[in-house]
Amino acid sequence: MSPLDLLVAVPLCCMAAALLLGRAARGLILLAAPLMAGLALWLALLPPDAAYLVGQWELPLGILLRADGVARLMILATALVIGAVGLHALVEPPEKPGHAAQAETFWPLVYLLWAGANAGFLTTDLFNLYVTLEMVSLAAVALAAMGSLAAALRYFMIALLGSLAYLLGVALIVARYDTVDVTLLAQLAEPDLATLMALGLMTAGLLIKAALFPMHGWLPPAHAAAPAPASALLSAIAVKLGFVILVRLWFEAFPAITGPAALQVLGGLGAAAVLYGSVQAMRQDRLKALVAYSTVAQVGYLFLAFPLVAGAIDPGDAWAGMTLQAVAHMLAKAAMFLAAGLMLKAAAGERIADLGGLAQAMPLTVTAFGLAAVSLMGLPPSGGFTAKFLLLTAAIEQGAYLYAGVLILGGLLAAVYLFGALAACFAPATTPRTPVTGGLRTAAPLALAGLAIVMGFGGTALVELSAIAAPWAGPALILPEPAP
Amino acid sequence: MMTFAPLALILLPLAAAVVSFALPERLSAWRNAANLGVACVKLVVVTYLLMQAEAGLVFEWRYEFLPGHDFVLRLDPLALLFVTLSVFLWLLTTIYAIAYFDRGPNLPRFFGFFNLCVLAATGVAMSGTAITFFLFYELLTLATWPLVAHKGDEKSLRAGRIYLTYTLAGSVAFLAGILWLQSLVGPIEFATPPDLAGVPALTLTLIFILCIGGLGVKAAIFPFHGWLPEAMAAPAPVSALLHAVAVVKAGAFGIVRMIYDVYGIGTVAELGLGVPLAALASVTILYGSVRALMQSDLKKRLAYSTVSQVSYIVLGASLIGPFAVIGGLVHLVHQGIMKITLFMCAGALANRMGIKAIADLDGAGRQMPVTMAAFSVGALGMIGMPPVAGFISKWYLGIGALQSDAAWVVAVLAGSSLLNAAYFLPLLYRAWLLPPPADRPAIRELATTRDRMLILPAALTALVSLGAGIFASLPFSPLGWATLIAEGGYLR
Amino acid sequence: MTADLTLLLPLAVLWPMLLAGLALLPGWGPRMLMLLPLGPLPALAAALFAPRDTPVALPGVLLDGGLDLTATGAIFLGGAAVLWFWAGVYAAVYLRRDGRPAAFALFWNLVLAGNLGVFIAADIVSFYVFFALVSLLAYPLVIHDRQPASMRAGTVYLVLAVTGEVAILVGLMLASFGAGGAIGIEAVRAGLALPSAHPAALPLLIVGFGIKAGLMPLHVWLPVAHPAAPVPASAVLSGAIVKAGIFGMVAFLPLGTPAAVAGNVLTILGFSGLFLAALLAVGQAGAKSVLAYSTVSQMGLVMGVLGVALAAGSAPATVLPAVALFALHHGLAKGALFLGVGLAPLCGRAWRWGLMAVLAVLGLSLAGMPLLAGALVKSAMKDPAGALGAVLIGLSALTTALAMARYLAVLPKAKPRRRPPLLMALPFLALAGAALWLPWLLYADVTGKSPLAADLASKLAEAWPLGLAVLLIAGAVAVGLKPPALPEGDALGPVQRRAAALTAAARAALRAGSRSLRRSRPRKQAVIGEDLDRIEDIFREGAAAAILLLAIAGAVVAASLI
Amino acid sequence: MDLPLSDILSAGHLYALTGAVLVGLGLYAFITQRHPLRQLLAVNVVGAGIFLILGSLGRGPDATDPFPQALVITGIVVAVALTAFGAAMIVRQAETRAAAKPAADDNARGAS
Repeated sequence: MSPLDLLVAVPLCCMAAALLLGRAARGLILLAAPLMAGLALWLALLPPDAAYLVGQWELPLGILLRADGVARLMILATALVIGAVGLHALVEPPEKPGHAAQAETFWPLVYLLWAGANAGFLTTDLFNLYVTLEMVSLAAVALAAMGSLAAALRYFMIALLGSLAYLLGVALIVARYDTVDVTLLAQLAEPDLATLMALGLMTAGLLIKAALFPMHGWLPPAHAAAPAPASALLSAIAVKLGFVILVRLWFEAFPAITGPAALQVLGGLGAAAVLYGSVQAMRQDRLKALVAYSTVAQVGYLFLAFPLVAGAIDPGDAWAGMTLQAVAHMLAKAAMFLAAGLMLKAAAGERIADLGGLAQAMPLTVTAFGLAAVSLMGLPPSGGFTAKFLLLTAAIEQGAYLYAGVLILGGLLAAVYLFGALAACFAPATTPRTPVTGGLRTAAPLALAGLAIVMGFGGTALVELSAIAAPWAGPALILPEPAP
Repeated sequence: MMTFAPLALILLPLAAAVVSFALPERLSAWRNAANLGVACVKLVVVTYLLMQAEAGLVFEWRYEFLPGHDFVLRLDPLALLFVTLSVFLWLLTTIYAIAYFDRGPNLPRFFGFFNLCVLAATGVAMSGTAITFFLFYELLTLATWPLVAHKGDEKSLRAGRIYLTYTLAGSVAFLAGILWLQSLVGPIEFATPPDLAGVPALTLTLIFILCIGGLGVKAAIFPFHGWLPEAMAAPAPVSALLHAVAVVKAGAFGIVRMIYDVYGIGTVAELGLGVPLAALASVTILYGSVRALMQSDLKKRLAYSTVSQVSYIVLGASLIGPFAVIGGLVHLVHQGIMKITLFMCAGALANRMGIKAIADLDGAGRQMPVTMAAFSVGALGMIGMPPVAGFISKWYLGIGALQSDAAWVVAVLAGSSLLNAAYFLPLLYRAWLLPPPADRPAIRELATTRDRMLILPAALTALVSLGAGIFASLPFSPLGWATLIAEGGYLR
Repeated sequence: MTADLTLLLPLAVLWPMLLAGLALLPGWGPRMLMLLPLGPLPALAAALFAPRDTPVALPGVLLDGGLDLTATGAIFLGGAAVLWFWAGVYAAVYLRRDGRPAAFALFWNLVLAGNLGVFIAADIVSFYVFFALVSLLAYPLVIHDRQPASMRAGTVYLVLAVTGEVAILVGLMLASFGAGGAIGIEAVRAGLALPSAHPAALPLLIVGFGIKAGLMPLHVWLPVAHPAAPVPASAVLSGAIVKAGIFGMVAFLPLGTPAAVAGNVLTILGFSGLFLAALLAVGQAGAKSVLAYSTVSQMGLVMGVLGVALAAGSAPATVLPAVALFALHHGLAKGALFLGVGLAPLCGRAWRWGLMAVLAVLGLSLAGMPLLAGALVKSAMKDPAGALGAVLIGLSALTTALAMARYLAVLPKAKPRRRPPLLMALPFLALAGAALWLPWLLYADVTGKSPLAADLASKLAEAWPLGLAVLLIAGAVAVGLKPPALPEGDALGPVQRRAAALTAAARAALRAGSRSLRRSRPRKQAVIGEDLDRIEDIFREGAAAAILLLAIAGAVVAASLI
Repeated sequence: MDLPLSDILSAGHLYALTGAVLVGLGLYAFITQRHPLRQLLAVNVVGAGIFLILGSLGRGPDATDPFPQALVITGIVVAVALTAFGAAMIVRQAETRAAAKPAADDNARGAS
């Protein structure tokens, strides 16, 4: 037994149990959340070279699970996010009025998402990654369908397209190298047309999953319409898997054949996403749509980091910045969606202008929203700041002033739209508000947002964690000493 | 234990903030007690530290928050100057705020953010590295925003928006500047200024412009001053705090750090950056005064006066001469004490008698003599009339300007004094010499405890600003301390 | 013993401040009004007994300030103390039914402290503090009765006082810097004499002190402000407070080193003030205005002499004693004359004649009637005034006499059967006596010459302008000639009107300018917004996703091939 | 590049080429068709093409490589599951539309 396989097995078991138990499955989260959090923590504290071979098959056929820094951080964050969201959903079931059955379908999907995400973070096998990608997509589409069927369907179609593009790429890789293991590919890869086409197809497909501009079209309707806990999971976790697989592809499998120009394509799209997402977010008058577009912008930072990581002499800082941006966004965005859900429940309507009086009626929830906003804007002290700080430092050191400018401008634009929403909470109420607060409801977003802030204080530890078994530090699985 | 002293100064207001947020409104007495208690404890700690610092001890606490980037809290004499000022004024503002709001809505929130502001201002003062400075500087922005928007009406929200727009833009410019510099010379510690020898002059100039531009937003340097008069929509204790201590001072303080502890006066002089900055500060001084003259709202007039006065600090710092830097530093304190007096008085007038416009001031002196007396002292100090403290600042700035071969600055000071007189003296004239309107009810100024809590802090700061002027050359006077700082660090 | 007596100096300024503080106590106003005469007593003691040229350091105060009593300063201090004392006695009676006793007592004592402090400050910062005190806080005294005319006068006073303050401040800064950062008055004055001194320092100081002392084109506030105040306040304003400006010049003009330009300008302005102001006095309708112009005239004389000495580089010792003596006489006499204005309505019948007689003697003394103290001090002034100056001083007897005659002519009419109260008459007589006696007493001490040195005949011969004046006055009375009616503050009215028009124009321009700036541009946001919506709709289509997918895959491949 | 057609076919390239054609056709249909059901079918055609390509890879000259085969089987399972899921959603959507005729939730901006 090892935490690596337990982290996948436990959620799968929970999913099965939830399917069987039906309505009674809600309580399961009380067990699963601490258990998974403990496992994730265990994983984080494992020695650097931890790996696990499922079913004792040798490498080309067996399933290797291994935990590098990125995986550890992402899994820990996933456990925290799903745990908190789950506890929140326990008292605030994600259902539309009159759709009581929805709450039943919610729980198995959560566990499916959890298992898929964890497996995806841990595995380095391109085909297994495809499977996990589909697990996550399936769960995500179903979660989105809890809000708007039409949006979910659109999401489904586009996501399916992405999956197939990825699969086609995998097929080409198999044809060319007869292996799908990332570590083996790193040694074999050659910059021929087949490999490049495979890389291009996989990248494009994954960008759909990661909702990078201009392939983000499915995200805002789906995320904005879903019930708050579902939105939180979608924005926090579902899009991150695509990102992590891209990291595996570009920095672990094919670092030798990805030229600077190709990296600039991703970086450029990332920069465009930051600006475009921010501008669109500024234009929204509904709170959840705003938060959803904020995700579009935040995803941009992740890809903006690609050329910075590749271009750095010592990529540790940029790498950590990229990873921490993903983690900080997970925590903050989940917190923000949960808080927004509570706020909209108390407000007169779903528009930002309807939020008046909430700062007075439910200060803690608004605080959670505000703290999450601080992290998303990249204001200190917060995980978002630490990440942006590292990226900005890298950008300036490399003379990448365009990216530096986008990083700065993106933060400002985020401030514009997020503070706009916050300010609306301070406006006087047009009608008396009945606050939706208390207990886990409010505690969950507050805890997540608090964690996003606390991340700002533990920068050194997080940077060291992110560097475990990082591809730039040496050959994979032959692991360096942790940084002093 | 003593290395934790700087940390304690950060944690104490944090504790007060948590208590303020957590306690419900019906326990407001406990909240008030906690706020006052923490403020008093801080005052004691700072007094103790002052005595230690006089003996030459420097306290430092550091923590590596990112690899290669230390979070450093360092209590050098310059930090102590600002810390002492903020701690002292905060105690008074807390008393004042408790009386001012009495039983208003949203007070847990107010006092919570209020304490976060203390935290941030103290942190700004104690920052030992550029990044630490930025952290607290940004925190200050965030913590003051809810205070500016506190009332929640359209005007306040607008003010909050404008405030954020300006200050966030400023802080990213500052961040870009310091990161750029760090990418060239490594982490910047104020205690050990970086070696800039290998950096091209043009780059240094650009970085300087970025940083000063960023800091200048908070210091309300023309043309970045637009947020400050708007922020007048905030309640009086906040205005007092924004204008006298926390925000504008943080900007000015940062500029002093930039010039003296990052670039060093040698480099600044070499690059020829001092004179343009001084010119900009001079423009601000005159522009702010002229605009103040055109205002008809009392707080707005005070706000433009702040725009003008804060630039004295920048002026002093940018002139790069022993007397000028003393003048700038001492004005940091003097302006704080005098301006907080003015704002607390303005708030008391509005609170007790509903006086907001200048035209309503008629006869206020007869009805609230103590308040108006304090106001008068503050106003005369702003004009630079001796023996109020403002005179000492102007004196040092003037001599400093002459030492730096910038006699034109003296003309600026003179013009500013005249303009100050032109916009303050009519206020005093109205308050003392014109009869109050017939329909204003008579009040007893110091009838209840609440009234006394509202008015006596201002009276005390007025006395302090008199004392700081009259006893300027005592060792622990602001001037004495500023001289100590200058001699210890900047006149080498 | 000496150590104790030096403490009289700080006491001289602290004591009135303490009294001022007591006036703030609720209900103590009338009481403190009664105690006004107590204020200057320590200063008087200091002037008499404190050791000369023994600085008292006040560590920690201001910029480590100090106090010092020079021989010249002692005369100024003593004269001011006497004047303030008797004016205080007078005020206690004159204002006993006043509505604002506390305010009067407060500012009276504060101005007193400032006025005395100016004479004993040892460093420029203390000096400036005291000067500002006396200068700015005299404003409440000017406007004490709150009449519209007083308020207008007060405004004019304040504007010029503040301007003067700023000029002095800048001048002192420049001077102190020129003296290597020294703040001692002696050192600063020495610094002003150096060739390296900033060229603007001396002119600024002259302008600043000149405003206070009524130097001719800057005198406009004086004839409006002095008459506006209550009688005792007018007396100290004209008698003592104006001397602060004179003392400023005494303290800071670098006598002993020729300064041609500044000296000549000061000479010209001073002497033209001497004559012009006296002639303007003749055209005044109010007794106090006449006296105020007379003050301008007399101070013009002092400044003219100082200017001559400055230009010539005369040693301070040859100039300052004479100036001090002149100031002493003028202060006391002018004080008595002002008090006389207040007494006049109260003196019926015989009292009237007595009053007129004393006033006439005082007037003649001011004009330089031989054997009177005024002639004595004028003769002392002729030495440093140079040849031309001496002639001008002699001629000034004519204009002064005319002004004094005018004063007597416009003195308020007495109400019948009124007797002046003792405590108002006594100060008047005491001041008159002191004015006529003290110069004689001090002449030898101060100038080192016997007051009776020159022979009587030559003095009488020099008095011909006075005789001419008498003839002119007699003639004018005989033919019923009336002087022209001139407004108080001569050039002030037109200047004020111009300034008001300019201000209004500037305001209008600014307002128009800001309005045009605020005019908003047409908003394009909505149009751009629609475009953004359309773009977003495209991205949401599956078809677009497919095409973009191919495009991005192609882009990655292409970019990798580069 | 003058490979005779037989060579291409014998090397198993026929399957791969057919797969490629299928992928192209599917993509074309996906882009041109708007109805979700048709899009779902189009995606399935693409999927079939990819599986054909993958399957053809296992065909060696003498032995069959099990690895691509394993991938194809897994892939087909996943594809079937997803297709079923998609079809279920389309049906559900049609039902909802039928139930609430005028409430067309598809044309609303943003979320629905």
